[in-house]
Amino acid sequence: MARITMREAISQALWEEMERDPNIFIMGEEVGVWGGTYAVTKGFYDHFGGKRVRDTPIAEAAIVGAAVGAAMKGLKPVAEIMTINFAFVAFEQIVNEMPKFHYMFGGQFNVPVVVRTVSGGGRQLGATHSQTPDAIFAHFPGLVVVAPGTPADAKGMLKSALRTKNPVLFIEHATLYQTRGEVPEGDYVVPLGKSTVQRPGSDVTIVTYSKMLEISLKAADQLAKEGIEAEIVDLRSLRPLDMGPVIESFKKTNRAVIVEEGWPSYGVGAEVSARIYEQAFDYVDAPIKRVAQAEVPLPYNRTLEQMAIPKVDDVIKAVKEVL
Amino acid sequence: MARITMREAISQALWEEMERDPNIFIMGEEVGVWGGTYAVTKGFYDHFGGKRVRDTPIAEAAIVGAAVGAAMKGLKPVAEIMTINFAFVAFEQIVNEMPKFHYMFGGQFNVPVVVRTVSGGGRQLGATHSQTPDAIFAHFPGLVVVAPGTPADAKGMLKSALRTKNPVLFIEHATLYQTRGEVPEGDYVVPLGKSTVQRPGSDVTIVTYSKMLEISLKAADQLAKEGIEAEIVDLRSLRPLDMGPVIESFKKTNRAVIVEEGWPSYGVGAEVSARIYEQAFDYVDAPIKRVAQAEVPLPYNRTLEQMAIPKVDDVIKAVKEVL
Amino acid sequence: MEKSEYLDLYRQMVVIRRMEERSAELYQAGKIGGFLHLYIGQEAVSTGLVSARRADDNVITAYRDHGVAYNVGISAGAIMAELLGKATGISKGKGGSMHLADAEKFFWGGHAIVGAHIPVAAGLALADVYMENDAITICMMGDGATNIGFFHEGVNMAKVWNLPVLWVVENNQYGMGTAVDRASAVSEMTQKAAGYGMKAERADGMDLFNVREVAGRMIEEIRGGGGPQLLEILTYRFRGHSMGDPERYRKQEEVHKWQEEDPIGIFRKKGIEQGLASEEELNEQDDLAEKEVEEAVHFAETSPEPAPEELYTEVYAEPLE
Amino acid sequence: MEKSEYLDLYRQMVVIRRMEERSAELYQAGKIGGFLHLYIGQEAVSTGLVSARRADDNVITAYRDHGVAYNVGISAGAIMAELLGKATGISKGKGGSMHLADAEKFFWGGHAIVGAHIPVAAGLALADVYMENDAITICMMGDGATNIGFFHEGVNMAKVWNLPVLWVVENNQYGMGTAVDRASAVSEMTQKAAGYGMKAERADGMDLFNVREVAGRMIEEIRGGGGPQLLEILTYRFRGHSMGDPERYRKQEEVHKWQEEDPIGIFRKKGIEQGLASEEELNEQDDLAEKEVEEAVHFAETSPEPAPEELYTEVYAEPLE
Ligand SMILES: Cc1ncc(C[n+]2csc(CCOP(=O)(O)OP(=O)(O)O)c2C)c(N)n1
Ligand SMILES: Cc1ncc(C[n+]2csc(CCOP(=O)(O)OP(=O)(O)O)c2C)c(N)n1
Ligand SMILES: [Mg+2]
Ligand SMILES: [Mg+2]
Repeated sequence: MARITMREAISQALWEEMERDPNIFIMGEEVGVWGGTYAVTKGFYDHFGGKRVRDTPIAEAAIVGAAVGAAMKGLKPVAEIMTINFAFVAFEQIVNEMPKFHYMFGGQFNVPVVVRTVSGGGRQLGATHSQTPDAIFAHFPGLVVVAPGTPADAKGMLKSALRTKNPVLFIEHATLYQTRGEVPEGDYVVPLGKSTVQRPGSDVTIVTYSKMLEISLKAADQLAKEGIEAEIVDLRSLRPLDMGPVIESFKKTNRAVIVEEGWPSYGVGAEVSARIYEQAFDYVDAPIKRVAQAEVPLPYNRTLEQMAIPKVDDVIKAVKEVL
Repeated sequence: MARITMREAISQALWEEMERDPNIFIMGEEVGVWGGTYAVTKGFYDHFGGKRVRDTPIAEAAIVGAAVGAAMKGLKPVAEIMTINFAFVAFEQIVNEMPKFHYMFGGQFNVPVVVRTVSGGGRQLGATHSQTPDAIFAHFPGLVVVAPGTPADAKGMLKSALRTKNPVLFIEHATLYQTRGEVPEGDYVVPLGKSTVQRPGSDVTIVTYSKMLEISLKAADQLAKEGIEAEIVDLRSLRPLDMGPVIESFKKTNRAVIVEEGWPSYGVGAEVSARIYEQAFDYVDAPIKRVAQAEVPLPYNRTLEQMAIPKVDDVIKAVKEVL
Repeated sequence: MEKSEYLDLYRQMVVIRRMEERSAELYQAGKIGGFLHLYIGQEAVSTGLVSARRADDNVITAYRDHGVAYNVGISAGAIMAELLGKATGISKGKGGSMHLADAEKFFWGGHAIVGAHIPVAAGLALADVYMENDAITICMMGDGATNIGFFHEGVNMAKVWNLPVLWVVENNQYGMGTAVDRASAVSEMTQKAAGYGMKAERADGMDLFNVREVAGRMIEEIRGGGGPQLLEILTYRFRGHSMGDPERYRKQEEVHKWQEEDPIGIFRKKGIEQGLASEEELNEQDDLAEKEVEEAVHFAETSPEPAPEELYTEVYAEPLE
Repeated sequence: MEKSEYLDLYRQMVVIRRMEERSAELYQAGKIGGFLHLYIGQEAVSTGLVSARRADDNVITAYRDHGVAYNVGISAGAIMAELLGKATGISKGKGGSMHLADAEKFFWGGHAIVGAHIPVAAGLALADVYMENDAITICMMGDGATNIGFFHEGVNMAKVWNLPVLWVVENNQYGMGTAVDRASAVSEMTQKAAGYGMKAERADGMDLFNVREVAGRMIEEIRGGGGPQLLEILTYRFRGHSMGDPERYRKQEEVHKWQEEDPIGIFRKKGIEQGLASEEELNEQDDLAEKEVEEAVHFAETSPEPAPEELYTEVYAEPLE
């Protein structure tokens, strides 16, 4: 198994699947000649050509809309939306077309579009460019919303996304591309809609996903030094939301902290918290805590921005409060 | 006090405020000559003229975007978005402009736009036209999101919205326009961001808002016949979310059911549930229940659609389960 | 035009007219719910247009879709059943009036969000190019839809990629209650094409012959690789935007003036003049159409409601693990 | 042009150039974060344009906003401080490079979502009409921005309502790495105006005199009630799209060719030719500019960081009860 970056893992999954399935093509801003603004599709244009790697106008609604149309006719388009903030510009297409058409037309056709996009703050891009609004997309039935936190999951889940008939919003994280991890070579597939335990532990359950997995793992390491063993459940998918491993862990630890990067109100933590209480009420020993972003638009200034985003210490503090 | 419909109450608030403040103007599709697709602005065009009641092209992004620009220069635009489903087309403007500009430009100017829109299903309009996605808008700090459930609140809160410097998403409900209630005449103002008890009770707390207030009140009436007294807290605002009356009620009843029309996942019930546990953990006697829409795109067929939307019986059943 | 085709197209228009009239009644009777957008007055547009396509050319349109749905070959029964929300409806009763589609007939809907189907149409065309089919895509839209950003993005993309799309603007003079020049910077839809360096033409939507001829010519050019073109079809809806339109925005005289230009009457008259059919033959088609619609209504009314489980099926195209 | 104004405009361009060069250094040194979009090569565009406005004419632009921010009258210090995220920045350190604005100077930003400020500009103009001011609105955008739906909606609305807007497309040949004709159906931005029945002109963005003259004329016509117009300004960015652009999409020769058309050099040369200033006088302006920028950098570097509480202020414009 090679130790590669998240960028390489995503790139590899895309490349291998494009080699396998001639119906897969990529469209988006700067995916071709530029090689992708996060360099994920570097080399793709030269290898696969302009037919399968299509630079588009700056027109997010058309990028996703056209992908929907192509998918209806049987192709497998990967629509790249440079960041999730620009997904707002294609919101109609993502939440009102991708997840609706199969149902609304009585199952006559599928819309197997994969929208790849990039979430997360912390790069001093200001209020409009720094959001982690993953939860709002997961509000819509019919859509599959995933956000892997490790290179292996990124590869395996992107492969699944590229093979399913369902529409998928595949959320990467802007500051995880350099993160390294062991990634199985070749045909490695991770199912969509399955949470998993990323670190075993017995004292408290930390539920998290994407970038905050990294933060939570660091927090768990520090906590371990104080003898506190946190079990970390990585949601990986926000819809469908697989509570299985969460509940199983919680029934063991009886305490939970939910860590997400986005705003708490109407966010991921709220849903997970509500479900834990619904599904494991009798196992609750302490109020569940949520760790999330300050409820402000993210500022440009580095210090202020960092204050707003959950950090290792915030997780440690929350864990100690539930113990 | 007159007994008038929700439609009349909203219309009255708009009319009175437009008479008071010459900087208020309305723009939107069919607000003028047609008189508003829900007849809320009937007669406005003739009275206030085309300068203050502006029919627009079908261009939701421009409707809200232009309202933002006009607001930055000191006007008070009311941008009407025919239904909340079309607010997706102006999503960038509503969540990335209205709530961000004041903060992002260091407080240099305000964006006191009121976006009036119409939420809710149950009218056989199919998957793209029947949504109640109120919660996703409330995810964004900087925005005020309100959804009154009675004619009096609609009037009083719209007046507040028309007087605040903050941007407001004012959500009406498609099937409440004919609902009647006592509405104070003249200068009646209800603050934004304040929940309220709409029905006193001691056995269980029902937390709800908008159309589901009507359903919950009916459920409470039936429950009362069986000797169960439900206290109903109407959130009225989703952001800021005022938990005061909810917690106060819950500390008395120790049991809660949250009723919303939209999908449960990442919805209003999740947030309210999480907060009750956070703020009143020691008072919980039974798992809190959520009543919400089936997790499917809404179908056209009347019977199927009605199955999907919460009904009086669903509320009654949930209440009995928490007792 | 061959006689048989003439008669067929005539009958199609009459079927649409009767279907719409019956739908209005069924709506009033509470048997159809939601919004109902009638096509009365515009029959020659979709009938002429679709008659010019090859069977595998894609068609996609907005919510005013009953006519075109019939023209592409969906049976009147499957349409009426959908309007009544029945299991036998073309979208199984889940879509309703605004969401008719038939993938087998290359008809991709029926779309209720104004203009949102325009980029989708670009995608349909892209797929054909990708798969090296020489099918083209016909995307119909209203005049009002040309003002939304989706129009701009879809049309621009199609031109940049030289996609085989015939953009058809059904200019019926109003988007709901808003007259074209109150919402659009230019009142001639053809002028919009100039901003995309795209060829454009105009046809008389009250004259099926004209629609068919112009569309046919454009489709051939597009199929030949000439890139997208825009066709503006002048027409008029004789009824309100949807049921319950107070129609404060136009005068009854205007409506009457247009009603005199009835597309069915014009087609009938021209056909007789050109010796394509006799009065009797056309009356016979009227009867056939009448019968077809009555059977469709009967089929729809006697069809079963969808099973309750249908609420939960087809949310996803394949099971989530 | 008066000599004093000539010298002032010259100095403005040099200040912008130096500011951008210093910003690039500060970015490399890690003192500026986020994205940094330099205006080097395009200085004559905003300098000429803004010199043609009345002080209360609105200006709004995209994220490539340092130049225009300086032209409208924001001090180099307040700009540099914003780039460094300081409390003394024009947006208090909360906005950063892409979000400069100064409401007092009728400069409304600095907007980072491509094209989203275009409808906002229509709203600014609408407000002036509403309040019966005869100010106009100058809305600058990149060539790439003309392909997004917001452009279409904003420009169409402004034309329908006859709003006083000068739409300015800074055609610097690329939107990030995408050449104009790979993204736009038409390669001349002026042609887009045809789709809105709008007057359009072109100016040479390397020649401040030309920009100023054409813009000045258009602004007068617009202020006179003639409705919106579109001005395409041909220009070129000498640096990458933002810091860290691999620039795989263009050849170095192309860049060099354009660099020979340096807008500052051209303005300098023409000024001397026309006897507006001597070499020495211009060198003096160079020194003044240099000094101004160095002071600005010093001011920015020695300015305080925002107080931590600032994270939570200005989320709402007035307290929520
Ligand atoms: C994005 C969006 N905005 C608004 C509406 C409401 N609406 C439905 S039809 C319509 C008018 C469309 O006019 P036009 O495109 O001319 O088509 P016509 O009805 O005349 O066939 C409007 C505004 C919608 N469905 N979608
Ligand atoms: C809606 C949206 N999509 C994508 C981006 C990413 N992006 C930033 S600048 C840019 C290119 C814009 O090109 P152009 O309008 O020509 O302006 P220029 O950079 O050349 O000044 C892109 C694609 C964005 N900021 N907003
Ligand atoms: Mg129309
Ligand atoms: Mg450019």
